[in-house]
Amino acid sequence: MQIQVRLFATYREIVGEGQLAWTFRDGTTVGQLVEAVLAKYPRLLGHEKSMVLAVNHEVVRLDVVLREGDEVALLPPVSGGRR
Amino acid sequence: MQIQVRLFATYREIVGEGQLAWTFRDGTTVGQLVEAVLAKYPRLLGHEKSMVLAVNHEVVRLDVVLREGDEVALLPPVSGGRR
Amino acid sequence: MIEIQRNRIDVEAVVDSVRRNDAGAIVVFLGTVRADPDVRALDYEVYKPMAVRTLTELGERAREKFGILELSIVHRAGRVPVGGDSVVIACAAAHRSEAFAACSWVMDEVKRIVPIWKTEAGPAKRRARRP
Amino acid sequence: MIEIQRNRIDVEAVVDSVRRNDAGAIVVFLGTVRADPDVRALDYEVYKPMAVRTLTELGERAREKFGILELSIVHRAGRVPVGGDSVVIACAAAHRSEAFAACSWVMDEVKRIVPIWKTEAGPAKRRARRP
Repeated sequence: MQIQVRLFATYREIVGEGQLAWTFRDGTTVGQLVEAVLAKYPRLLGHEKSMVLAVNHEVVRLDVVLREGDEVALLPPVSGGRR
Repeated sequence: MQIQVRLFATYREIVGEGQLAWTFRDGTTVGQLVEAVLAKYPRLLGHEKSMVLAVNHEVVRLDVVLREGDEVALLPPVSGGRR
Repeated sequence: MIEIQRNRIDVEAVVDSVRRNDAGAIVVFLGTVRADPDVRALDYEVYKPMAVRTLTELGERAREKFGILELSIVHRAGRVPVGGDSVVIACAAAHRSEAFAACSWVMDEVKRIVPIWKTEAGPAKRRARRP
Repeated sequence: MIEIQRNRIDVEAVVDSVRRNDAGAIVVFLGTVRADPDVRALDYEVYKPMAVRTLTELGERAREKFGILELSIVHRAGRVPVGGDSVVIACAAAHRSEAFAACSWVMDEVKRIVPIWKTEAGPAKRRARRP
């Protein structure tokens, strides 16, 4: 199945692109997708602890199973400075 | 000495005027002025407990001694409603 | 900017009056005349020289107390119809927590110590609004 | 009104978007780009559909949590120069304590969960701003 992967801010800069179209086999989870992305872009390693994952614009946990056409976003922390 | 007396809101409505020019003898205090106003306008009686007094636009206590040309204001509470 | 005025308050002008390059946050409070079955407008009676003096002192105290950079207060005198702004306060600070705290504190103080009284103007009756 | 936009924010329009006759208080927050020796502007990167969705949900949660009447949030995307407004939040309520609490809470949540990232744009360097 085809999955859109979106990368933002630091992650986009590390990978060099903000949008990737990847093919995964049915039953792939968000966690497995993240592992595949980290394997292909090892400079992202270490970032996975603070990474927030969203599927179709909603924050999800790593065990969510992906479906054809899903948009998965890898979001760096949005810490916006002092109150 | 000549003193300007200013009245606002409820007090102005009770007295029927917002500004009075009164003559007092030297050494008169704010408290004595208030007593004189209450004696002349007995419908103000009962209001003196919540009355705030200002001389020349500054809140003062009753023992302040007045001086020629002072403007004395009798201020109802300014309770302005719910937060 | 400290003003007591009979005409409509220009909100954008009040906001612009506190803008500074070293401010990262501006908090604005607008007190508006709320609709009520018996109320068409509020009449504000102001002891103007004392109100201006008290508002100016409030601004100075807010700067000391909260470390804010700029503060403006504009209050209406006279009749303000339902929906109109009776007071606008704008406060600029380096960071937002000070700006929120200062703006809220100033409005409480305006209600507590500034010599301004309001009376409801309704279709038929006219009475002092209860606290 | 929930908007992510590249052009300048019209503050008066945001305020007007929350006006209601049953509101007695409007609190507005403006987040502005603060001057810094190395900063000429901030660049805001926004995951727009998720940001709009998250902001809309924040508005609904603020209504439930604080009982406010109206809420608008407008955030810039792209480059905002020093002195410019990067975000404007306006909140209307019957009374001011709810309006202040809701506006402050919403801004904290915007910083915490809305997918918007900022980068400093300086005369020479360009780096992520530290939290």
